[in-house]
Amino acid sequence: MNLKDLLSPFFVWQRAFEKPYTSIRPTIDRPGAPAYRGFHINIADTCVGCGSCHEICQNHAIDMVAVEEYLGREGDSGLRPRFDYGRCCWCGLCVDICTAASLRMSNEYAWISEDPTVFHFTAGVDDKPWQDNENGYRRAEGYHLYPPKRIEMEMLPANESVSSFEEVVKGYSEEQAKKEADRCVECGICVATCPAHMDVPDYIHSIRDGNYEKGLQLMYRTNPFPATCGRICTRRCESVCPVGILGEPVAIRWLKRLIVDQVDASDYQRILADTITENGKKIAVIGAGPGGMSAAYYLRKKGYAVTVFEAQESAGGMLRYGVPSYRLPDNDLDKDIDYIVSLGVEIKYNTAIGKDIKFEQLLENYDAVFMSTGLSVPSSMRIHGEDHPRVLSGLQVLADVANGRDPGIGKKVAVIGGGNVAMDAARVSRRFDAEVTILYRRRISEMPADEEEIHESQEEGCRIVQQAIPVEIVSADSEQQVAIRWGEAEMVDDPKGGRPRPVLQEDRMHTDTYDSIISAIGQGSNLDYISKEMHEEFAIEWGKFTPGEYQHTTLEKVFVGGDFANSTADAISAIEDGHHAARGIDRYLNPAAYEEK
Amino acid sequence: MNDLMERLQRDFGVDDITVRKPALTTFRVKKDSAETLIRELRDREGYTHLNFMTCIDYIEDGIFTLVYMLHNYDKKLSLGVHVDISRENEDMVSIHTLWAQAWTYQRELREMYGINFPGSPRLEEDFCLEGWDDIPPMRREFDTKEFSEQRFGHREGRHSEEPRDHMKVELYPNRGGDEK
Amino acid sequence: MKLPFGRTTSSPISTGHSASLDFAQPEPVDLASGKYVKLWQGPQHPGITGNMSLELTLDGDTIIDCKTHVGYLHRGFEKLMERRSFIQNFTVVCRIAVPEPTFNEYLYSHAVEEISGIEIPERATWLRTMNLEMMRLASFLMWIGGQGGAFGQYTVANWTLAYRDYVLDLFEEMTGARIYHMYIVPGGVRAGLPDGFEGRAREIMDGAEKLLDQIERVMFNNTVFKARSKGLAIIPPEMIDPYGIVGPNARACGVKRDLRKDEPYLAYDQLDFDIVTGTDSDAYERAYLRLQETRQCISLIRQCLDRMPMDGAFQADMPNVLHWKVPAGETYVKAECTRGEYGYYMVTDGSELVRRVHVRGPSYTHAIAVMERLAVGNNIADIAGMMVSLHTYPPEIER
Amino acid sequence: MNTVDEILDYAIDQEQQAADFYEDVAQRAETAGMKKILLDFSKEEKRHKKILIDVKAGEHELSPEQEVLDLKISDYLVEVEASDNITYQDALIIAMKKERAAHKLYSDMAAKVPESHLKEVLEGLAKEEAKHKLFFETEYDERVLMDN
Repeated sequence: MNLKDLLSPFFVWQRAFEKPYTSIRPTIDRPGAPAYRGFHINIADTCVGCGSCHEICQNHAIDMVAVEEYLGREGDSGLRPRFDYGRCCWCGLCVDICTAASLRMSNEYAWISEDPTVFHFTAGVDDKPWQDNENGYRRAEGYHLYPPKRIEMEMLPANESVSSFEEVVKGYSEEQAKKEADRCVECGICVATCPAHMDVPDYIHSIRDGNYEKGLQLMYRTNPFPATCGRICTRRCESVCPVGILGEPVAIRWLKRLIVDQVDASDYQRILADTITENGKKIAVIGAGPGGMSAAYYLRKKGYAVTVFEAQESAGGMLRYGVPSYRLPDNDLDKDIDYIVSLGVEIKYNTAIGKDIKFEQLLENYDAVFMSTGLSVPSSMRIHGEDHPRVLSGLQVLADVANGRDPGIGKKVAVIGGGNVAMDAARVSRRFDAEVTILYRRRISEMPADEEEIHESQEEGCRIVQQAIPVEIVSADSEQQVAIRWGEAEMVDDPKGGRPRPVLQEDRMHTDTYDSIISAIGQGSNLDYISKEMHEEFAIEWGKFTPGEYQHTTLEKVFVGGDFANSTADAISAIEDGHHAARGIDRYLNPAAYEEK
Repeated sequence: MNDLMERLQRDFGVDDITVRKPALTTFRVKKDSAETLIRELRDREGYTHLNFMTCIDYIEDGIFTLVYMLHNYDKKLSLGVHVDISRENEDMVSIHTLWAQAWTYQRELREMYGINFPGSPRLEEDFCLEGWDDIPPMRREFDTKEFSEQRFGHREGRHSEEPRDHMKVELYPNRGGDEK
Repeated sequence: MKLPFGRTTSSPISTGHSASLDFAQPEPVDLASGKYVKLWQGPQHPGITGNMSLELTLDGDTIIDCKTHVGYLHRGFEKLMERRSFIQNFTVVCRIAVPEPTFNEYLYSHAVEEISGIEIPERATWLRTMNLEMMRLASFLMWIGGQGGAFGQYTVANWTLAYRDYVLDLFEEMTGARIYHMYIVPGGVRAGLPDGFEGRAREIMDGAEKLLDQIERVMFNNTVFKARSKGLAIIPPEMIDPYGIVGPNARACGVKRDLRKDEPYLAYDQLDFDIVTGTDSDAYERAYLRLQETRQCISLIRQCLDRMPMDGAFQADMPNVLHWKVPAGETYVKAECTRGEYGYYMVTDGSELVRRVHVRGPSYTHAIAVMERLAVGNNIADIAGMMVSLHTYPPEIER
Repeated sequence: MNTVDEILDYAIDQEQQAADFYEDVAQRAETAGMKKILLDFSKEEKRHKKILIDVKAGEHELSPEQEVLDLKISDYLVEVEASDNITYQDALIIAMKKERAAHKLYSDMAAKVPESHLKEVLEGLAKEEAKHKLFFETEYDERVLMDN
């Protein structure tokens, strides 16, 4: 024992004069650190109810519960997370995975109650004192639990694509597709938005598993045009994909395409194994577009003898005559159509109803009729000089090209319009080596055309003049040319809502000369094949049908679908219309089977 | 390392030699040579440290793979010795004479997997599970979720919807893929 | 009756396996003879962080038999991990060693990363390193308090436990939580440093340094402490490998092993420090060595603050964790925790779930085989101090 | 037409004539859908008429100051005939043109009279017609110029 060791401990007294560690205030007043993982906050308006928080919670502390006010919002499941604080461990994985960044935590950590059942609440919906707390844990910038960026798609370079009709989008490799498929959070919100309600998360899952046969089966449950839709679908699904809220949406369309590309057409029969038991009933389908063929497929599967009447010499409708082959090659469209035909669907080509066969005859000879003749009549601009021979319609140009005819557009072309037909007409014109100017009344951001199409048309050298209103077509010096007088527009907000309206500025007018002007401002339906008397029977408004449940018209035997019977006017909606009409026709002709349901 | 592995292959018939990383090689040895091999590694090859001893249940193959992790402090190398035994009541040779902590591992493995190590001290004593009357819980067939659901009640008022199913029921009940 | 190790100084240092050691269990005594008393120490007592019992048999005041009983904290983590996804598990593992959750987070993440071939960014390695050293500091502070308390020096216990809370404040700021930080995640870490963190961390390091000086004067230069700890529960070098003794318990008898130096991980090869060793691994030597290592922590944290990049990615590119399949593989990863080699053995089978995780904690042997052996021959009054001097955490035994 | 009442009577009559016109075309229209649209137009005109009757009775005030957006869509379109197989597009063009003409008529008249209540009424009527024109132009913008 030495003296130092005896005395040294008395040093402890020095501490008596130091500031104590403890704080006087009740500890409950001590706020958590700014990034503390305290009680949950959900911005319920931002949340889309994807349920990823529920999925990742290892404690099963989160339920997804219905909150009425959010049901029916586009891209929103109408569910919101409800937290059971009897199970939560405040790990914050729910915050990390939140696709909408709506979920975070406050730095509050004291919630006192004598009743142990109260610690259960729907964040952002039930009123809690910490809902407006600005502090607390949130996912750090640059920290991700799934890849926010999509796998880039390889495209034909613009300088190559512009000189051929080769498909521009090259498609994913299997490896790329697996990586892209990995990004899906499997919430299934896209399923509700997809007009056909395709089993998107399931077929994406099949890609991760490398099981393309399963994927093909899943797709045919709701869509007999997967090769087509895998290329040109308007992909509403991607616009609601929660992964796209903070990053880029999963490339659902390209993944769909991969599945089809991986399966050989000769294997379809074996994989899909559609067995048909004839039921002896006959259905007429008018129009072999996506709507008609979809109805034919699902009707055939139910055992109906289906005859499709098509005015053109090939099936596909707008998919064949309106979509250029660099977006949808013929053999891919044929892959879809051939399979439907292989099931015994009969197509009568070059047979126009109203001309070759009367509509009434169909009503007499068939048990039900499905009409899907779309919008085939180009809208006229109704401006002076429009009947000039150098003014062409976009649809006609596309049909000419599809039929292998020279559209005769010349070398300097103006395209009027901002829809997909306009973009296609423009890009086709580029492939005929024309210099292309697109005149559009509104801004590029308001173009109804697919964003990628707009981008690619620009890549390929089409010049877009936005806010340009055509007012008159005038003759040019040469008969081979035509001039257009157009004025600049200012965008004015519509006080009643709706998209901003362009207003002509008469002091800023221009006149340009072109070899041809391609008008592509919209399409209308052609219902001439329906007799005037029959018109009375249908509720047709603005040239469109408003079908009832199961696509039924006011006429007993008649069902409709496709562009002239819906507001979306795209292939996938037509496909769903056809599918739904098939259900409706089966219910109509075979009601006994549905009685118990 | 290669020399050693060649020798072990020759003398003990080890197989499935896998270099997991520069500092870790694993291999498989027959049960009967395991104790001798491990002793030799300890006494002759400098693998004096038993990092741990554990078991992997390959229920699909009907085997338990026992893993002895040995370390050589001088060479900074580890060896994972795998020994497969049958899941059904097969005994394993005890190594309690090689390391002081080995009997504890063996006692735990008996409790958690039901593996018997004849001769290992205090093998029958409970380790973690006093009064356990179910099957050894680390076996794959023991379902912890089922167990806890039987023992513990559920909170009232818990119910969760799947976004996709909920939307179908609420928004498009008659559409989508038909039931298979 | 054989008393294996008495209060003697140890023989010259030699590592490697000694065949001369006898692992035989003590013979049972005849309790009915009335000569002996059976006494339960624990499961609640100051010697241990967590719950554990020693079943002691006494002959007078002298312990003649000791059996360790664990299981009070068994929650079956290894089993639970087999039914949780790779991301979910990282929130579970921290609970395996309450005072040092971070080592579990790091090793679990590292094992997953190693099998998946994920390389974490440099900034994440530094943030992890600092996090681990902060953890070591907090854990040692708690331990010092325990060691003081076990010998009646509750003043020191109060100082260190309170000061530990300042370190926990830093954790709270950096990670969002005080104890279960869940900061080190497969792929990196969850965030960079918050604004102003560096300044506050340095302040707390300065205070800790001062505190350790005070503790040295009050606790270590203390007749009572010395009298009770010197010569207590000596671990001779020949016991090291046969008993699997690691960390400060081994270093205190001159075994120069420290994974941070021997098999450097994270940023340790870029940090300046030396392995601290002692000569006689008795309770005092071990305690003093830990005090030195606590000081070393402060230096390492400062070095991390000096050298770590303050910008850049702190997470590797990750797959979607909701359906993350880790390729089939097997690995054993380890790190030097306050108590020595802490390890995660992981086997994966290519599915979305881990096939097997075995957590190797140093307490597994320190608290059972070593404890049972060293306790024998000691006075009942010293058992708490002896337990603390081995620095064991029961939950890592039971997992 | 020199007094306010005379002007209003004239305007009311004009609205009635427009309503009659649409009804007449509707009778002749070949398709049921077209009939319905034209009858809707007719109803719209009758609504306009009702507003003017209310103005005359002092129950409603015209507001000559209000700003009405002029989309100028109808200004550059060709004149179309109200034939039996009239299309939706053409029906809208006729409607827009009619409202445009009315607007022009009242504006011109207002320009010719000095500051007075009468002038205010004429200006108010012009604004009212501009609103009607906007209604049809907006319809045209939405339904016909979908892709443009």
